[in-house]
Amino acid sequence: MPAAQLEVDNLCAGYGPTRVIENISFTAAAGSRVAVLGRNGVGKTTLFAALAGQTKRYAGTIKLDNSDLTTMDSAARAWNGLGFVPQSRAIFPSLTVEENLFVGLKGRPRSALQEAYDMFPRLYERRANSGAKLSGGEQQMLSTARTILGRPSLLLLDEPLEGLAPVICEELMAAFSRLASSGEMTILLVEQRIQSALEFAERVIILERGRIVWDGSSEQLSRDDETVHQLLGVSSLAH
Amino acid sequence: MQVFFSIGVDALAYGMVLFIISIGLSVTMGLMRVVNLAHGAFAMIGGYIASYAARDLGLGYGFAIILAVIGTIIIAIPLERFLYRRIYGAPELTQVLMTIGITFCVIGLANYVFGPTLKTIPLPADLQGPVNLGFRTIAAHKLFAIGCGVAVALGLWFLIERTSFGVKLRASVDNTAMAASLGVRTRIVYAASFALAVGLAAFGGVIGAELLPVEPYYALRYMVTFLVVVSVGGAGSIPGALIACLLLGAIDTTGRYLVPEYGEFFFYLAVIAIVWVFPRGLLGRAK
Amino acid sequence: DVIKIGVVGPFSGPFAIQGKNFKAGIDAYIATHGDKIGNDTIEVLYRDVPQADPAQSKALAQELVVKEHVQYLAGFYFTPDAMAVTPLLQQANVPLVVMNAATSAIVTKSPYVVRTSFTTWQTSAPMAKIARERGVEKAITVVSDYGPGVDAENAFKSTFEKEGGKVVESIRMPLSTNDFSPVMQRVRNSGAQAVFAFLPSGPTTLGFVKAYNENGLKEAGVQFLAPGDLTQESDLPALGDAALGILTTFHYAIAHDSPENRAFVEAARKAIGNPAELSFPSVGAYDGMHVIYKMIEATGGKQDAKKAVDAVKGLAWESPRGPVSIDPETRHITQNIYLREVAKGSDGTYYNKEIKTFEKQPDPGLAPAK
Amino acid sequence: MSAIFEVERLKKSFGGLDVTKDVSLSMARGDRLALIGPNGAGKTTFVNLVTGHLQPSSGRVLMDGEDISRFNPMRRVRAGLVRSFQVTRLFSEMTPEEHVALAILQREGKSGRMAENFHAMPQVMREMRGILETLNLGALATVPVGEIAYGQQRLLEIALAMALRPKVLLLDEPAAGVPHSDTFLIENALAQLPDDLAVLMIEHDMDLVFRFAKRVVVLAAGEIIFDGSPRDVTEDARVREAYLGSYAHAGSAA
Amino acid sequence: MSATDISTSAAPAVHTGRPWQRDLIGIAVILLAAIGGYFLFPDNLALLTRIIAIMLLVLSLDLVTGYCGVATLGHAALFGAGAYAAGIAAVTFGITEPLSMIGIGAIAGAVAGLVSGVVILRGHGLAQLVLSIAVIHLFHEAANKASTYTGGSDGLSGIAPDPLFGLFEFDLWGRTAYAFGIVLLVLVFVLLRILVRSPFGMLCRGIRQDPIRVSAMGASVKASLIKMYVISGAVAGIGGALNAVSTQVVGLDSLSFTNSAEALVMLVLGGAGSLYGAFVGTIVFMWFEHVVSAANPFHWLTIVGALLITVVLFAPKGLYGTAANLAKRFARSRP
Ligand SMILES: Nc1ncnc2c1ncn2[C@@H]1O[C@H](COP(=O)(O)OP(=O)(O)OP(=O)(O)O)[C@@H](O)[C@H]1O
Ligand SMILES: Nc1ncnc2c1ncn2[C@@H]1O[C@H](COP(=O)(O)OP(=O)(O)OP(=O)(O)O)[C@@H](O)[C@H]1O
Ligand SMILES: CC(C)C[C@H](N)C(=O)O
Ligand SMILES: [Mg+2]
Ligand SMILES: [Mg+2]
Repeated sequence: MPAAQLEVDNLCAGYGPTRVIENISFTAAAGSRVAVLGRNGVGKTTLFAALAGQTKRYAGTIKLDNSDLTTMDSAARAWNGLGFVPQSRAIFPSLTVEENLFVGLKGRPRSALQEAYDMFPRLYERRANSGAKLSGGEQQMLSTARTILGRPSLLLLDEPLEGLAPVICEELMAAFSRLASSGEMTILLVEQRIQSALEFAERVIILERGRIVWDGSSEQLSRDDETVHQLLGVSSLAH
Repeated sequence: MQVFFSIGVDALAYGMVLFIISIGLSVTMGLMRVVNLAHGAFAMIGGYIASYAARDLGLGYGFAIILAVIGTIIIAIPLERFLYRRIYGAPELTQVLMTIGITFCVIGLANYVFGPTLKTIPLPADLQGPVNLGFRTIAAHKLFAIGCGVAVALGLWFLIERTSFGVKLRASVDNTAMAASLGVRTRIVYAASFALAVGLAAFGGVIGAELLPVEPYYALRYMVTFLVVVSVGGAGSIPGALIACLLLGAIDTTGRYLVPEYGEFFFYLAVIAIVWVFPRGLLGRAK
Repeated sequence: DVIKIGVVGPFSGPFAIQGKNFKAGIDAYIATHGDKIGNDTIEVLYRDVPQADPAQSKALAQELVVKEHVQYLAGFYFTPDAMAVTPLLQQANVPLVVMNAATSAIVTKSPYVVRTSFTTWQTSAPMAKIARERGVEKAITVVSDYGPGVDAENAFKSTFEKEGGKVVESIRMPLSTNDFSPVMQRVRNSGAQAVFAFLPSGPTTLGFVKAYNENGLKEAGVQFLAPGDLTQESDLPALGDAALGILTTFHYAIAHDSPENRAFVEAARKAIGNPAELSFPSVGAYDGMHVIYKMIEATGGKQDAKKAVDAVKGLAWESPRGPVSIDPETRHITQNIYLREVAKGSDGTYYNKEIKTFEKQPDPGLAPAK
Repeated sequence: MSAIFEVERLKKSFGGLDVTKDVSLSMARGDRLALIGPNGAGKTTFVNLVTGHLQPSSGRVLMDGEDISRFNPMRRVRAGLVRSFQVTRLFSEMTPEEHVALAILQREGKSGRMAENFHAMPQVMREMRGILETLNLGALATVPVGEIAYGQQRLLEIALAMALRPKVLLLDEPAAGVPHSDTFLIENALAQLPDDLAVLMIEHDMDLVFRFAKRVVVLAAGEIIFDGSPRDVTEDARVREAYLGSYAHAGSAA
Repeated sequence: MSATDISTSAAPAVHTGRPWQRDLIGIAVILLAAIGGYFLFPDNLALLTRIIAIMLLVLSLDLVTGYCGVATLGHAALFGAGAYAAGIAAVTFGITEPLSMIGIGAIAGAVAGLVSGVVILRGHGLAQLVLSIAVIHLFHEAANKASTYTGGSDGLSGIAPDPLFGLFEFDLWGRTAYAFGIVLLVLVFVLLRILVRSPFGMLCRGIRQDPIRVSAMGASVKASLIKMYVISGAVAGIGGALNAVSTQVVGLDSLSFTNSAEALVMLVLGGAGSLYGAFVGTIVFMWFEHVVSAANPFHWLTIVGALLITVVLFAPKGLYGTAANLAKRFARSRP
């Protein structure tokens, strides 16, 4: 499946009675790399979960290329090209690494597992381990690899670098960039390390209290110290 | 020596019957994480259907079994759709409340519809009567139950550990939301496993009816037995359930040979001892 | 006036069938004798205690007395439930007619208790004589390990040994036993010529009887003896051929041949709906109603427990089970105990065929209970 | 300077996998040590072994010269060895206020009291407020933890560790999930810890590591391959290859 | 740091004030309900007393299940131990003074709590449930075997408690027993209320949510749970003894699996983890059962089953739990 365009219109979502996401609208072009930033608790995770169909939606629509995801359940969204790497990693603890990956295959042949092992050789070494017994970083690798195996046309990455060694982070960011620029996937990324996020993304969306408060290119943001300070709480991006 | 073999034979037969009626519960409790106290109710429904088919309609034993399994699944479908689906992932105690409620209803209805008497499922001639083992005799239907138990154990183990359905089922149980986000149609997986569990319950209810006869209170009467063997084995583990059934069958049988008047003490002290050594059950799945 | 009778019994749960038989017996009596005594109308209130639960039994009895103003309490399938109520009777001025509970001691707990059923001692002891008559030297007893089971064991053992036999082994097994194969192996190894068994009526009897056959005891000629609880008529269809030839002693068989019984059975079958469900508690209830009717007649519908009970002391009548009377001393029923054999009728149904009668049996259990 | 915390020849393997191979390490009072290393190197396992959550195959752990290898986790905490968890472990239905108060009460041996209430204990209340304010959690003090964002839960983990007033504090990726903008809160908290407290921090955020640590230990494949100053670690070829990658060149070890 | 000091000084008043007010309201509600029960159902006092006794069992179960997260199907062991101890004290040892009987029941319950606690806490998850089942069966069987003292399956009869304070007789109408029960209940409630608010109560709640975290704070999970089990045993023992005093019989059912399971059902029905939930669950279940089983003694089980299902569907946190949630939500939505 080649990269798809994501169109979110007026999305409101939350947990049970508490609304977290308010009137979010944006479009991510096919093959684009978008960073979603914002301080702690502004609703980044909730936005992704809403796109993936895991939270309650109160209003709004979600479209991926021509398919309207709005009323689909999570599984249907996945089959329509949406891939989600959650912040919590959501490893299946009682499954082995290989079985975890197998679930992500979405019907592709078993041999495709090799793609994941190529990406993270560490996983190959630990392939018979149960998910519960992986180290934090290994879980993170597994979670990412598992979703990518399903060849999504839109990839939602919620802090995928957390807990990974610096070398791996670099490699992984490079891999994400390749996936997007080769036109295989559109990528939305939440990342705490603003520097890395800006290097990766061509466009940035900043959330505050569940709303989009800034939307623009990453160069624009790098030059806009005031916004950075105000919305992200970091004094300056320059060293 | 002969006593030893005698105990062994009885223990094996009893253990296998236990296995066959409880294994469906191991699937619901261990794999679907639903504490399904209504398991006995489904076994009982299977028994009633088989009894009706064999006794009142005069169908063969084999047909009766098939009808019982299919019929019970059909009855269970609306229950899954409207009741069980609401408690997947709910706290265990909530599940207990719901499934006890279902059990009460089923008991009440069975009492109303079929009356409080025992219902038998006539065995075919081949399974009736004793078979001579040389040093003693054993009921033919017990041998049949042993065979069925082995077949069920192997089949289930393969399904759960070796097929893609099994992987998806275990994934859905570990984290339903994430499994769905990876494209697993969790509802269908759940419904199918529920049907499997219910079908196994019905099958066990029919095969085990010689030992645990079908009557309205069946649904609660043997609940404790089912719960104990499944939990001692480690819910969700087929080999665990098998070992637990054989072990507990052996303990129970030995106790009744040697010290029948202290049978309960013997059995439950042994259960405590086993759990003391294996605090999560013999082969409990990691949570 | 309306005279209310409160009946407590297991109307739901595992013993629902026994409660249903209470109701059938009571309905049959009312159907054949009308619900009027003089100007008074009889009204029966039912309260459910599904399993032995004295606290609940007492709470319900209290409510029946205080709130519903019943003049008579009756029913009680389980001994502890009846025991729980006895302390109330004097103050409540209400007689208690026990329609089933079978432990001898209940009648000693209050002078207002009358029993129209049987005791386990009463129905078990004659079996020991039968065993001796049939030439059994060595017997083994196998009973469920609870009050009635222990009563049965003691009754059989003491009588059997008094008659010169020897009980080689006494096995008590937990009530919850499902697989009786090991027990049967022990019976076999004991070398006894007969096994005397007590299990409460219901599902487990099926497994027990099957295990007896499947472990080759029947072939080996070990006689199967039991009080009639084990072959209650409602369990017979399930037991089927496996039960043929089992000898039991009991106070009542549905098949008892007398005009009184035929009339009773007809009425009771109509009352219970499914004829296959009828069994012994119905006759205890039927006769219990008879006693209550007599009490009401004697008191003229006034609430007077002492007078009521005094009126039925020594009362004798022709029950469906045969001639019976209330022992003025113990207030327990004196009755015939019959030896029966499970047989198959010409229509393919199974029944308890009476083959011998022990006349006018009192309750031998009271002496040891005191 | 005498070592407050010593680990001698610790070994652990899972099945066939040697996760910890003969690790020895000691810390002095006031140490600020960063334990870094590739994913799966055995850092968390090390913490689990030391705190008694896992049983080592061999080796000893000493606190203040006392061998605590036979202690269960609880007694080790009482001996002053406290950890935080890599993935937060909190009581989801309880509030931050209750969390911190409970930790304080536990520290003071009052958690078994049955007839009091911490709201009525001014000492506890004051200390609790202070800790929560330090970590900017004051506004959330009475919200059930299950309803607050992950980043703030991470801060609460630190708060709990602070409330226990340990002698040795082991922090397993305290900043994971905390946005860069807020890592300063953690650093503030760490800065307020008593000077004689020894702190070991596992962290993959190198900026934080280099701001925090006076000493860096690198664990790779279950073995210590480097133990030295932050300045030297970027120069070490093995560490660069196994772990740091280009950070060694770009990063500023200031 | 001075800023924080100011904010704390005002805080305790706010926080201690409210819960105590709520508790006073709670006690008032119980007393009102008790008095209402007396006048509305003067002829059902025996049933109401039975409800109180079971309520104590359910409260006790709430302590270990609702507050500590220990799943048990064997809690009647504690209740039955209290009942039998009080009964045997009266019948065999002639201790017929009601308050002493209650005291003996409480002690026996605590001891039974200690024993079951030690056994049950060894297991985890389902294995724990199984241990609890084993415990209740062992207790049951022991009581069955010790028939010289317990009367076995025939029940322990002949318990004749003295009049309370030598004045009030335990009679047919059950007024004394009812009043006695209410006083005991309120007393226990007040003590438990203090307990669950205390640091120890908080610790137990912590254990339920994450025992590993608790031990990482240096607290002993096992010791705390066993402590709670002993307290819980005393409460259940009081319930059992009250039952023995008011019914004057003790049956094996008081030590049965069924009794344990029913207590659990009542607790979940009301909402575990709150003392009020235990009250509500017991009253609703027992009263409902009483009414429907009197209306139709033959098929009432179906209706009770339907009630349980309905509650799960529409009040998944139990009757009280769900109501409390709704109230909270309502309160929140109003600024
Ligand atoms: N299960 C839940 N129930 C109710 N509210 C929740 C729940 N989970 C999160 N929230 C609330 O929703 C808001 C947004 O949380 P979210 O996790 O989306 O933030 P985030 O931007 O991803 O933060 P972080 O950077 O910490 O990951 C927070 O205020 C949080 O308190
Ligand atoms: N119980 C276990 N059984 C088997 N293997 C285990 C177990 N626990 C950990 N491991 C393995 O041991 C290795 C070390 O794990 P550990 O969690 O200590 O790594 P870590 O250094 O903390 O890594 P990270 O930085 O990714 O958190 C990993 O490869 C992990 O898969
Ligand atoms: C044998 C049964 C009819 C006796 C009855 N269960 C009782 O307790 O007395
Ligand atoms: Mg987030
Ligand atoms: Mg780690």
